[in-house]
Amino acid sequence: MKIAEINYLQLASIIFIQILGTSLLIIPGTVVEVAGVDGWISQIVGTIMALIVGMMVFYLYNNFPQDNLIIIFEKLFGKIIGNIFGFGFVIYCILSLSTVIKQGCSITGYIFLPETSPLIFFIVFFLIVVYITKVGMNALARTNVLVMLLLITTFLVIIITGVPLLNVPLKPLLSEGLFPVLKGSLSPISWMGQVILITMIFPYLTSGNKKNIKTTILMTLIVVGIDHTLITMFTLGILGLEAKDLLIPVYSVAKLIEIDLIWRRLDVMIMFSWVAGVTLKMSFWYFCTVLALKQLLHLNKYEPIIIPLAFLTFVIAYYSTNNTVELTFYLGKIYPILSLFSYEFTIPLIMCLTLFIRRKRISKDSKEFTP
Amino acid sequence: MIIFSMFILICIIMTVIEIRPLKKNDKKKYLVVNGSILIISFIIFLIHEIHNFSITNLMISIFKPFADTIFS
Amino acid sequence: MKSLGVIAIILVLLLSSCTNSEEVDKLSLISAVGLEKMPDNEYKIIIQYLMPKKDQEPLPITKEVDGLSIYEANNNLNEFLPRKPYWSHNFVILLSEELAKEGIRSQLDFFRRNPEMRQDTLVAITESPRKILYNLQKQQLSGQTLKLIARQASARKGLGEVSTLHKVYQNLFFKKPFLTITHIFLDGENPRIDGFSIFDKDKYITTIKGDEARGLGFLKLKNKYSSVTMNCLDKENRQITFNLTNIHKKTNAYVNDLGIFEIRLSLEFEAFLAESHCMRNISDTDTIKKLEKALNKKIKELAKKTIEHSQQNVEIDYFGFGNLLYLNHPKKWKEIEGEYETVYKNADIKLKINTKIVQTGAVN
Amino acid sequence: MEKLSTSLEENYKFFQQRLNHCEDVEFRILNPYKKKDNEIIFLYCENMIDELMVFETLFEKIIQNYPKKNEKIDKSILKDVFPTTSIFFLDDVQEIITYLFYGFCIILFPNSNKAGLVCYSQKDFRQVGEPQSEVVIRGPREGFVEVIRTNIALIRSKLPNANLKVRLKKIGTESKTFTAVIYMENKVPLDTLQKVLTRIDKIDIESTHESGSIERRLEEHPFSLFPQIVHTERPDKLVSDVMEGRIAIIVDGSPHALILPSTLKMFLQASEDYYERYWLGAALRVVRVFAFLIALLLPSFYIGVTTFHLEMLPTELALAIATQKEGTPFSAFFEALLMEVFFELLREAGIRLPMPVGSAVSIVGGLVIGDAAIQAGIASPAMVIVVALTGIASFAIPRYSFAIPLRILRFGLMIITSFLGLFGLMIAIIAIFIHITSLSSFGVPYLELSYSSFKEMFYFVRPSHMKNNKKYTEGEFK
Repeated sequence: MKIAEINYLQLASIIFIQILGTSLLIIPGTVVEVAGVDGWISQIVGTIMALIVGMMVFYLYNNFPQDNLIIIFEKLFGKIIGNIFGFGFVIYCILSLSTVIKQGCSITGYIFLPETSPLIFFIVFFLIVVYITKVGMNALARTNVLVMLLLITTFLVIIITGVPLLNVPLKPLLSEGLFPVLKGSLSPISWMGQVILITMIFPYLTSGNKKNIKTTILMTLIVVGIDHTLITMFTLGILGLEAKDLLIPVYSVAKLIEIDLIWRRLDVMIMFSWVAGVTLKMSFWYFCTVLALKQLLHLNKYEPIIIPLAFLTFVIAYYSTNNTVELTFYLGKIYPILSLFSYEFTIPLIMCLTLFIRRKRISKDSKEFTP
Repeated sequence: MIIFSMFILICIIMTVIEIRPLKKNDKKKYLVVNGSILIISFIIFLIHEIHNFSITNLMISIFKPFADTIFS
Repeated sequence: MKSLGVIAIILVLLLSSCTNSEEVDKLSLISAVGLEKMPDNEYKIIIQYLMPKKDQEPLPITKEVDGLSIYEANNNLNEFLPRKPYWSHNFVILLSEELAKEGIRSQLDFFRRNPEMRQDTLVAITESPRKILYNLQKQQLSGQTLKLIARQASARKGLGEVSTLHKVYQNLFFKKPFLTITHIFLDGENPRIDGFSIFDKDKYITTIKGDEARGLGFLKLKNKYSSVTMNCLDKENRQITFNLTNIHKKTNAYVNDLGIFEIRLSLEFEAFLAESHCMRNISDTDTIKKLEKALNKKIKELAKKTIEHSQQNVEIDYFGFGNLLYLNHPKKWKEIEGEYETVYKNADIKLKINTKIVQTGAVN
Repeated sequence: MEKLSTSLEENYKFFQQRLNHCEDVEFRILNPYKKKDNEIIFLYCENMIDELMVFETLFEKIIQNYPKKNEKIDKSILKDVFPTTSIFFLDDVQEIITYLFYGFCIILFPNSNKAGLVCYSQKDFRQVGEPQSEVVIRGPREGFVEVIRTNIALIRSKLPNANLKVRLKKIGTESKTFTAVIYMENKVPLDTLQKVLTRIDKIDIESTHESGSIERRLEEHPFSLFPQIVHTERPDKLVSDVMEGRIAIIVDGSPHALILPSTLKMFLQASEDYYERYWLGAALRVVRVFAFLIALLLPSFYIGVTTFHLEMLPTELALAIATQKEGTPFSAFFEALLMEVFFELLREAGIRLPMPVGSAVSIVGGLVIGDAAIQAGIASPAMVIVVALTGIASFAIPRYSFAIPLRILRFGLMIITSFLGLFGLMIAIIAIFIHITSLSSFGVPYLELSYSSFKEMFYFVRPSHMKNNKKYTEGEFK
C-alpha cells in the first residue's frame, strides 16, 4: 500500500487541531482557576515550555525520519523495554482519548441537546471516528486543513467582535508572586505537549526537508500559544474573574457577542465549529492508537482492530467521570501531572538523552514502517 | 441498557464481518486480538456496573495527593 | 453486509434518541420576567410571554405564579400554560426592592445556571415589577422595549452602564464590588428611567434620582454622549446646553503616608454647543474660554454632588475607587481592606476637569 | 472461417451466409464478359454509404479499366483505378465485416485471399449546433455531435499542433465503438496517461452508446455519490483542459466528452469564467461555492435552527416564523420533506416532458409549491422560501452531474438534523467532507485545500495558466 503523504500545511493543521480542537473552549477556565488574573502569563510560559517539547519531537525526527514512535522505542531501548514503553504509549493514548471524548460529549450535550441521553453522543462520535479512521490518514489530513480554517475564523470572530466588550483591566500584575503563574502553566503545557503525538506519523512526512518541518512544528506551536494567550486575555478582559465561576468561559464570551446585522447570537455557530475540531482531534488520536497497537502486535493491517479498540476506548470514556465537577478536576489538576510525567515530557526527554549519549550505537537492522 | 447491548452486538457483528474475508493464518491472530480487546472492555463495563469504579477514579485516587500539594 | 451494519447502527441511533426538539409553535417565548417576594419565603414570578397566533399581532400576555424557588415557579407555569416556556428571548429581569435587599446574587442564580438564558439580559430594580409589567402589556415587544429604554437612558442621560446579568456578575467578582443597577420608576402609566440603585456588595441600599444621579455618568462612562445645562454667563435666568463627548479619563488612587485615601481624577471632554438661549454671537475666542471655564465648574459641581452623596449620605463607594486602589497598589489595598468604609468616608477626592468646546453647531 | 479463402465462390457463399437477414447489405457482382473466374464482387451497406459515389467512381472506373477478355482479373486493377493509396487489403473476416458496417465498400477478387476496402462512408447526422446542457452568453456556439470524426475535427481545428495526440481505441466486444484518447504530449503527466490507457484497455463491456457508461468503469470510486469525471459538450472547454495537461476521452455516438483527472473545483467552473472579466469570474465562483453550500445545507439548517436552536434567531424573526408556523399541522422536518419531494417531482416531470407541456407543468408547479400550499395550511411561507432558494441554488451549479449528489444528500442531512439537531448536522458534514477528501481521480486528490489550489480556484484566470501549467502537473500531485 502506498504511504499517505502529508505536506507542511497539513502537518501544521494536524498539530493545530490536535491541540486547539478541545482547548479553544476549555483552556481559559482551567488556567484562570489556578493563576487568576495572570492566566495569560501562564499561557506564555506554557508556550515556551511546549516549544521545548516541540524541539524534542524534531530532534527525534531528525534522527529517525523513516520510523515512528514505536520503532524508535525499540531502536533506542531494545526489544523488551521498547515494547513496554510502546504498550504504555497505547494505554496513555487510550486514557487521553477517553478524556477528549468525555469532554466532547459532555460539552456538546450541555450546549446542543441538554435533554438527550449522553449515550447518543458517544455512539455518534464512535461512528464518525471509526469511519474517519477507516478512510485513512490522507482524507483526515486534508479535512484537517478545512476545519483549521473554520477554527481560525471562529477564533478571529471571537477576538474581533470581543474588542468592544473588553472592560476589565488585567491588573494587578503578579500580585500573588510568580508561583501561581507557574502552577497555572502546567495545564497549557500538558495540552500543547500533545504535539508528541506527531511522532506517530513521521513516516508520512515524506515530501519535506527537515528544516521546513522544524519551522512548521515550532511555528504552529507558537501560533497555538498565541491563540491560547489571546483567548485567555479576552476571556479575562471581558468576564473578569467571573470566568472562574463558569463552566465554559469562552462559550459565555461568545454568548455576549452581538453582530447586529447578520447574527445576533453567535454562540451556537462557535460550538458548531468546535464540534468539528473535537471530532477530528479524536480521530487523529484514535488513528495513532490503532497504528501503535497494530505495530506492537505485528499485525498486517489495522482495519480489523478498529471497531473493537474503539469500543474499548468509548467504554472507558463513557465510564470515566461521573459529573462535570470531577471532569474539570481531572482535566485541570490530574491530567497535567499524569501526562507530563509520562509521555509528554519525561519520556521524550529520556529518549532524547539516550539518543544523545549512544548516538552511534543505535541498531540499524530494525524493522521498517508499514502503513 | 437496551441500546447499549444492541450496540455491543452490532460491534461484534461488524468485527466478524471485517475479519471474515482474511486469510486463515491472519484470521486466528485477529480473532485473538479482537476477542481480548472486547473482553477487556466488557470487564471494565462490569466493574463499573458492580463497584462503580472506573480508570479515571483510579487515576484520581493515585494522583490526588500530588495534585493537592502542587495546586494547594 | 458492511453497509447493513452501518444502517442498523444508524437506525438504532435514530429510533432511540429521545431528542429535545421543539417545534416553534410549541414554545412560548418569554420576553420579560419580574420577581417579587411573598410571605413564607415564597417567590412570586410575573412572566410576560409571547404566544404567536396566526394573522394576529403577537401581544404579550402576563401571568403570575408562585413557587419556593424560581425554577419551581417556572415549572408551575405549565399548570396553565399549554406550551413550554422558552427563556432565550428574555430581555428583562425586574427585581423588587424588597427582594434586592436580601442580596441579588442568590436571586439571580437561576438565570445564571439556565443554559437557555442570555447573559446580556437587562437586570433592573423597581418598586413593583408587577405594575410595570402590566403597564407594558400593550407594547408588542415589551422586554425589548424596556431594554432599549435603559440603553438609551444610560447613553443620553449619563446614568452609568446598562446593568446586564453579565455586568452584575462581573462586578460581583471584583475585589471591591461597586454595583449600580438601573432603576425603573413608574410614572403614571409609563415606566421611566431616571436614576439608579446602589448596592453594598450585592445587597440593595437605596436609589438615587435626578441631579444627584447625574454625576455618575461623568465618572463611569466611556465615550458616550451626555449633556450639561448651565446658566448663561450674562443672564442668570437663561440657559445654555452643551453636549459632551470623547471622554478621556485618568484616574489614580493611592493611600498617602498619613493613611488618607487619595483619589485623583482628571477628565477631559469635548463639548458641542447644543442649544443656547443667550449670546447670539459666540465667535469670540475669549467668550469660548469663559464658557469652557464655566462648564468645567458646572461639571465639577455635578460630580461633586454625587461624590459627596456617596461619601456622606450612604457611605458606600459605588464608583469603584477601592477596586482601582487594588488594581494599582494591591499591597496598600490589603492594609486598608478591613476598615475601607471609614477610609473611604474620609477620602480626599480631587477632580480636575478640562473641557474643550469643539463645535458651536450649525449656527455661527 | 477466419481468413478468406482463395476461392471467390467460397468467399461469396460465406458472406451470403454470414450476412443472412442483414438486408441493408448489398451484393453486386461485376462480370462484363460473363465468364467464370473473371468476376468481381462488391459488398456495401447501402445506408452507410454514398451510393452515387460508388457508382460514379468505383464501378465506372473499374469497367473502364477492365482487362481484356482473356486476361485474368487481378487486384492490381484497383491500382489503376485509384492513384492514391486510399485503398487497403485485409484478409481477416471479422475485421472486414466491421469495416463493412463502418461504411466501406468491400471488393472481392477471384483467386485472391485478400479483399480490397475503399471508404465511401457517408451518414446523415445532426449538424454541429449550440450545446444544450452548457449554455454560455459569451463563447463559441459550437458543440460536439454524435460523430467522432466531426468531434475530432472540431478539436483539431482549434489545436493544429503535432503535440496534440489522438489515440483511437475500440471499446465493446460487440459494438466496437471508436473511442479517442486526446492529450497534449508535452503537458500530460506520463503516469496518469499510462493509468488511463491501461484502464481503458481493461474495460470489459459488450456495447456502449454513451460516454456515461464508460465513465462508470473509469472511476476509482464508482459507488461514490460524487461524480469524479467532468463531461462537457463544448470543444473550447475540452481544449483548454487538454492544454492544462488533462486527458480527454471522446466516444463515438456521444456528444459528451470526458475530461480527467477531474477535481471538485472543475465542477464549479464554467468556461465562461475565462471569457468574461476576471473579477466577474472570480466573484461568480464564490457565488457558486455558496450555491453549493446552500443547496446542500439550507433545509437541514433551517430545521435545526427552528426546532433546536431558536435562540440563534433575532426575536422578531423567531416570532415571525412562529406566527407563520401556527396552524400548519406538520413538524418542520416533515414540512420540509414534503416540499422538497414536491419540488423534485416537478423538476423530474418538467425535464421529461416535451417543451410546450413542460411549461404548463412549471406553471402548475409554481402554484402548488408557492401559493396553494400556504393557503391550504400545508407549509409555512418561510419553508417555501427555503425550498425555493435551495432549488435555485442547485440550478446555479454549472454541471448537472454535480447537482445530483447534493439532491440526494440533502434528504439524508434533513433526517439526521431532525433527530440530532445542529450537532448531527455538523457530524454529517464532517463525514461528507471526509468522503470527498478521500476520493481521488487518477491519483489526483478530488478536493485538497492548499494555497495553490485556492489561488487556482479564485484567483488565476486561465490565460496565465496556459503559459505555465505547472500548477496542475506539480501542485496538485503533491
